[in-house]
Amino acid sequence: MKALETKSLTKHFGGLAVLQDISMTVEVGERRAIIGPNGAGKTTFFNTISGVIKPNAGEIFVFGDKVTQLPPFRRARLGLARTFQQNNLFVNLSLLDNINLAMPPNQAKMTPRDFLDNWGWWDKSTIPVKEFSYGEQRQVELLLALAQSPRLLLLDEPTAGMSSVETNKITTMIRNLSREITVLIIEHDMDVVFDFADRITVLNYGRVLFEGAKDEVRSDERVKEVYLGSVD
Amino acid sequence: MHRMLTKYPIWGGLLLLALFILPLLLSPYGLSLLTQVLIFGLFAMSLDLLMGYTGLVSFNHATYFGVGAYTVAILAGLGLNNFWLSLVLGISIPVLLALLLGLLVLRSSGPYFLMITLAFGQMIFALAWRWRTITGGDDGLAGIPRPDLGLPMSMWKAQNFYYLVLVFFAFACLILWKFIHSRLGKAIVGVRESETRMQALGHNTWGLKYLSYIVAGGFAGLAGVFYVYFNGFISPQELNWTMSGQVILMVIIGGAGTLFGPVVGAGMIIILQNLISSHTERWPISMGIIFILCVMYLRDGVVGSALKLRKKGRGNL
Amino acid sequence: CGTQVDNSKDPIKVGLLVPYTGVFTSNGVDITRGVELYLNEVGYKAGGRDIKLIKEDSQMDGQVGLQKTRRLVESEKINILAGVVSSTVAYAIRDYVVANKVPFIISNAGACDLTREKGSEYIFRVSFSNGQYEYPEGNYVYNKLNVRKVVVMAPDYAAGHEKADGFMAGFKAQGGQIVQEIYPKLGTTDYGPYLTQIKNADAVWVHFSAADSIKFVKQYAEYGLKNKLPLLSSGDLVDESSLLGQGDSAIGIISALHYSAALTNPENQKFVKDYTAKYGEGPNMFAEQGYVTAKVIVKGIEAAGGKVSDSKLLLDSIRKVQFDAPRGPFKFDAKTQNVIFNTYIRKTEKINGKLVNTVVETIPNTADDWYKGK
Amino acid sequence: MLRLNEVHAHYGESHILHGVSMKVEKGSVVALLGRNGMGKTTTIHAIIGFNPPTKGEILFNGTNINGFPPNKISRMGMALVPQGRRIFRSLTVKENLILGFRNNKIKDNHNLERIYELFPVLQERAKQLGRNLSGGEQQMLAIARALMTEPEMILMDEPFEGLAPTIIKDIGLKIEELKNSGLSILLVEQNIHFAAKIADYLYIMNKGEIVYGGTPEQFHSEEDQWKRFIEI
Amino acid sequence: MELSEIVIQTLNGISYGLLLFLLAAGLSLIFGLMGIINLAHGSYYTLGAYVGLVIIQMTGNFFVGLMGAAVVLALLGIVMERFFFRKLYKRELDQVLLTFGFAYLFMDINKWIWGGVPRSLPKPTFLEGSISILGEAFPIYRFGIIVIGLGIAVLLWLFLEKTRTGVIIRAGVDDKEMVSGLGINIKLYFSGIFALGAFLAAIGGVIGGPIIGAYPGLDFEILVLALAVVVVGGLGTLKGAFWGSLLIGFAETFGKAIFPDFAMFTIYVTMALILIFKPSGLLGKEES
Ligand SMILES: Nc1ncnc2c1ncn2[C@@H]1O[C@H](COP(=O)(O)OP(=O)(O)OP(=O)(O)O)[C@@H](O)[C@H]1O
Ligand SMILES: Nc1ncnc2c1ncn2[C@@H]1O[C@H](COP(=O)(O)OP(=O)(O)OP(=O)(O)O)[C@@H](O)[C@H]1O
Ligand SMILES: [Mg+2]
Ligand SMILES: [Mg+2]
Repeated sequence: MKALETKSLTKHFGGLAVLQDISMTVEVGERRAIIGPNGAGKTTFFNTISGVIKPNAGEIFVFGDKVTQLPPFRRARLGLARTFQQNNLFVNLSLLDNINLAMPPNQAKMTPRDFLDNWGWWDKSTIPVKEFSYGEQRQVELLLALAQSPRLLLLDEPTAGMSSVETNKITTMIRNLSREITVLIIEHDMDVVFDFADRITVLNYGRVLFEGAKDEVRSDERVKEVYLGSVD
Repeated sequence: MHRMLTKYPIWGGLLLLALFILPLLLSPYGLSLLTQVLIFGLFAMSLDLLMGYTGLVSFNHATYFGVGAYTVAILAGLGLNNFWLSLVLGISIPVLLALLLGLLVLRSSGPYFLMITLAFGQMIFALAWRWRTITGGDDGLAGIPRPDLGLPMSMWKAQNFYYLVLVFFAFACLILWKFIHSRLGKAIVGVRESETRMQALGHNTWGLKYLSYIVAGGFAGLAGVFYVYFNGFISPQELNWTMSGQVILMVIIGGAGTLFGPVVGAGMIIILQNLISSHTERWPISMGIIFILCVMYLRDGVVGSALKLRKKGRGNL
Repeated sequence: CGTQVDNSKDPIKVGLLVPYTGVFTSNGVDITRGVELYLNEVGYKAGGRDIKLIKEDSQMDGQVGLQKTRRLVESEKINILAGVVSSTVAYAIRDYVVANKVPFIISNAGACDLTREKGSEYIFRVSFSNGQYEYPEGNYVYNKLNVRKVVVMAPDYAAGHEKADGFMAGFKAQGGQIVQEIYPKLGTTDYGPYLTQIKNADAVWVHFSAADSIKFVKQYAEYGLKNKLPLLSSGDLVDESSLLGQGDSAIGIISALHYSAALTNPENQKFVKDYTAKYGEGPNMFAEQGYVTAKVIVKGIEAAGGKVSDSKLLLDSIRKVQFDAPRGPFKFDAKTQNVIFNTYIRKTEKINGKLVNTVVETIPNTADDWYKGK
Repeated sequence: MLRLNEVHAHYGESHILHGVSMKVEKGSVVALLGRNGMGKTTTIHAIIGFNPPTKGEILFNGTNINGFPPNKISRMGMALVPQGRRIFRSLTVKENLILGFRNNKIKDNHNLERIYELFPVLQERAKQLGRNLSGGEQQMLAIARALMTEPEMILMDEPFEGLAPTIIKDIGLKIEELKNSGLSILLVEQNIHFAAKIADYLYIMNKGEIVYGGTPEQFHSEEDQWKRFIEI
Repeated sequence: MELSEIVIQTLNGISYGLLLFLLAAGLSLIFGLMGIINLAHGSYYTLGAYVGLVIIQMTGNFFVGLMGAAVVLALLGIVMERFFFRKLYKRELDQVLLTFGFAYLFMDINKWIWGGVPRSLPKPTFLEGSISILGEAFPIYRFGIIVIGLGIAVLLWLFLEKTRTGVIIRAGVDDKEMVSGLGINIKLYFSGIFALGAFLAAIGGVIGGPIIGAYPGLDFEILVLALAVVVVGGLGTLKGAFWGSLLIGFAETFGKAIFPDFAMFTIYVTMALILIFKPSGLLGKEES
């Protein structure tokens, strides 16, 4: 089955075409990276999938269900979780309360405490999130999505702002997530991308410039030109 | 919301006990003030659910209070004095109204929400003012008898009525407390903090706001029921924005988002205003200065600040 | 309260409930001044006992008024309650006052029912019942001013409607015709859109008071109606305190009231002189009503020999009070306990650079009975 | 140019910086490294005056600026690229830029032109609201806004977060160019290798203290000394 | 309606709308632009009217009174910003309580000094009387209001759009600290705009004085009107306040003319309709 499928997804902001006719399929269990220059439409793509914005045209399927017209919370209930590129946390609440809000009431596989313990955050669980440093907040951003026990996870630059230790830790943990979970990741850190992804989609000016396995991407001239720069 | 509030019920219990004993010590006038404090405390608590927890400052909360009161008054005018009937209708008609208005006002937020609720509140105020045959117009409706519960004690006796109010007050406190600490209540706080994130986490945020709006309306209606029984009288003034403004002040002074804080706020405003205005014609100056001092020295309202102090005193986070 | 033992050394407590905040602040202040002026005259004594006046701000709000009344009755243990400007407040406290058997002297609130269906032996009114002086005015303008068609305007609240009803009843009873009734909301800032509509009438009759009266009279002149259609009104429109703000726009207005500061009877001359000496400005109807309120209370207590705890005696004594007031002869209608007064038709004129309401006609012995003919 | 002597800083009651001393020479790039939550941003905020030190000296061109309001410090020639971008969300791109411009006339486009040359996308988006920019575009705007003030020194708190590799390369070149024209830079960066490449001197911070300082050469040879603070 | 009446009612609508703009312009700066909920705005207006009246009575000159009142209120605005509001940015509930406290305070002070009797301000003599349009009278002073209202709208617009000030203030509302990090003394700007808001409130009070007057309770009446105009127009845009004023002015005027029985409802029905269909006001930007 396909975890995610989009058909001719199109989005304009005024005169600006941000997504143009994007058709993409992601298999269950796949690790997919989406890269592309700044302003290529990556975040917008996530926003349309998660329902934050409505596309002008095209269709979206999550695990076979058509979700194009569903409000965001319904999509979340289908198992879709996402992080935001700009932290979107309950900053006045404690870390534990943040996690409580993210864990689905009954189907949660573990308690919030176990979850935080697991990720090494239990000792900070009572501190209001606004008192965390920026990088720490970025990590909470990710924790929230993970706490949802998702089946389809959309990560928008999860390692941005994290120190190299945390970056390594995070990539390892995401890589080790059960293969039942499908992960889409937007990243500008090529080490992370090549370390983690099975397949890579490159967006440019709202279009799919390239899609393929990671080695093919590295050698693609167009991708080098618009995004990677000459490799040195 | 914070862990430190878990000790809160103990304090709440002590307070209730004090409220139970107080009437035995108070003068009749003192008792009537205390009865009012309970009624307005309930009213303010219901608003705190919206203001403090949901993050919606509503400028027509008096609508639900007043509609609850008018319901009882109109029933009494029709000769229907059954307490339970009045109680049920006095709560459910405000709830129905909130169901309807909620659909219209919850599209806005922040100051826009403030103003659209003001607009609807004033329309209903105007309606009560103009619809003389039903509402008595600006003269209001008078002569509403105290409820008859079929008990051997008369509610005309101030103490008995006080205890009746106290029972419902305590009951409402309990329900609101439970509600706020339920999953739903916590989710409502989440909506206040970040609506988009809550949606991404699978919560129906509109539904949560709607629910909160309706529950708040229902409890305001309950307060209105006792208000009209207490005063025996209701006029459109109680639907006016000035009334909504008053409860907003009660909530802020007591501390928004502390649930019982607004009761303290209600107590402060009612008692101070009565004390001061009996001693000087210049009571607005005194009240004004008290408000200003509160803002400058009590950041989080009376109760909010007290909780902060306690937290500081214990020296942990 | 009636059960108290009369200790004649204790002062008699009189509660005065009037607004000291809000739009009708000045009415509250004027009534208080009138009350205090008279109490000063008698040295705060009546029937051999001291009188203590306890003032409370009703804030023009029924709920607040009721709360204050509770305090006065339960905490201060007053013997007599006086004041109340707004009918809403009067209605709000009416049941409580009657249930607690407190004699209540209304100094202004005009709602008709207070001395009709909702009347009580505890309730007296020294001011007026809405329509009481407007009804004879209706007769007058038809018969003496030959007005046949009138546009009626009054603020959209109970008193506005009752007063307009009084006038219209009096006017129509003589054969007059009402071409249009307009009820703007209380506290309207802009009357322009209404004034632009007024047509096909011989005159305009209005009731507006306080700030509204100034706004209305000035705008009436601005829109060029002052020289086209005579303006008739209930006396509140050209209250002495409003005239200053209205300026020359008020000249020529015909109004009806139970009082005018320009009355020339000796009681009024003394009243105006004393009042002006004490407060630095002349009195108006509210000041006079306050003065009369105090005088009724003092005379009543005296007639009861200071025994205020004997409520039957006190009520009887008050009911029978009669004297010459600044407004002319004062007495209660024994049945309703509402006042009977002379209605004065006045015309606003500028005399020696000062605007006054000159009395042009006196209609004696007006009781609140016009509605019975309906 | 800039020297910190025994700087202590607090957030409310919590003591964050414990006597930080460091210096930045004129025309040099100094990198500040450290794991998340170690006090890098707090140091930056102490310097610019957002969170004035409770103790210690900050000498900027010889003046102790501890306690000066931020606007005064900025006028002395200091600019900030804050962590998390902090662009003005309800202002257009152009309005964001002209805020940094010192000469109060809007008409003078001289600086704007130079900025647009460096970041052409900002010119394309000139009329767009800040809140609608993509993450990378916001980051470019934050850098551009700081440059608009024509500073002598820039504090950059993770300025490359969310930028595509090509852009990072371009900005790296620009930094080199600015440095050569006499600009001094204090750079907070997570990517150690990248930092070592462009910096003249590196500091490592741990729990509110500077635990290591050295030139890139020393840095490479003394890995055993600092590694545990960054990579455990 | 006859043509002449339509013309006059239109003029009524425009003049009333611009009167509303005058009394809301200050609030559109303090609340709309700076985001401070100032419930004492009506008090500034009323105080302005009283101070203006005193100065006019002393000097006999309307315009001296106008400027005098405006300057006095601007000073008051500076003091209030400096000692109170500066600590309360972004703390909306505290602002509500504080400004409500001040509204009470000013209400009582006004009563103390000027008593409870309604006052009226004189007009400048050259604006007295009325002129005839298609046989109907229309007050000259209302033309004056139209001219002054438009004048102030244009001046404010130029000030906010053609100088950096508007941009700085909006940026300051987004992130005050960051603005100061760009070398701008944002405190000074905020004080300045606050003072200008109070200044404009006083202008409104004096210009509106000959029509509305000054009396106890006016403060809250004006407050509600001004809030309505500013919010319905859309926060943060002067244009919004301008069109909001005109729209409400027209709705009120034609409401009175066509449905005189529903005068109590018109303004609120208008507000509700606008906010139902445009939840962020006429020209307000929707938060994404
Ligand atoms: N609401 C909006 N109105 C107008 N333009 C918008 C809006 N939202 C996004 N854009 C524009 O659409 C383009 C795509 O934005 P998007 O955030 O999807 O980029 P991205 O690929 O995530 O970039 P980055 O890597 O920088 O985060 C950008 O150029 C942005 O300026
Ligand atoms: N507003 C605040 N209130 C209280 N504590 C804070 C606050 N901001 C930061 N802290 C604490 O101060 C410490 C240092 O934070 P700082 O932001 O300086 O870290 P940093 O080194 O910049 O980290 P990062 O790499 O995550 O940006 C952290 O432990 C953090 O929890
Ligand atoms: Mg993005
Ligand atoms: Mg940092």
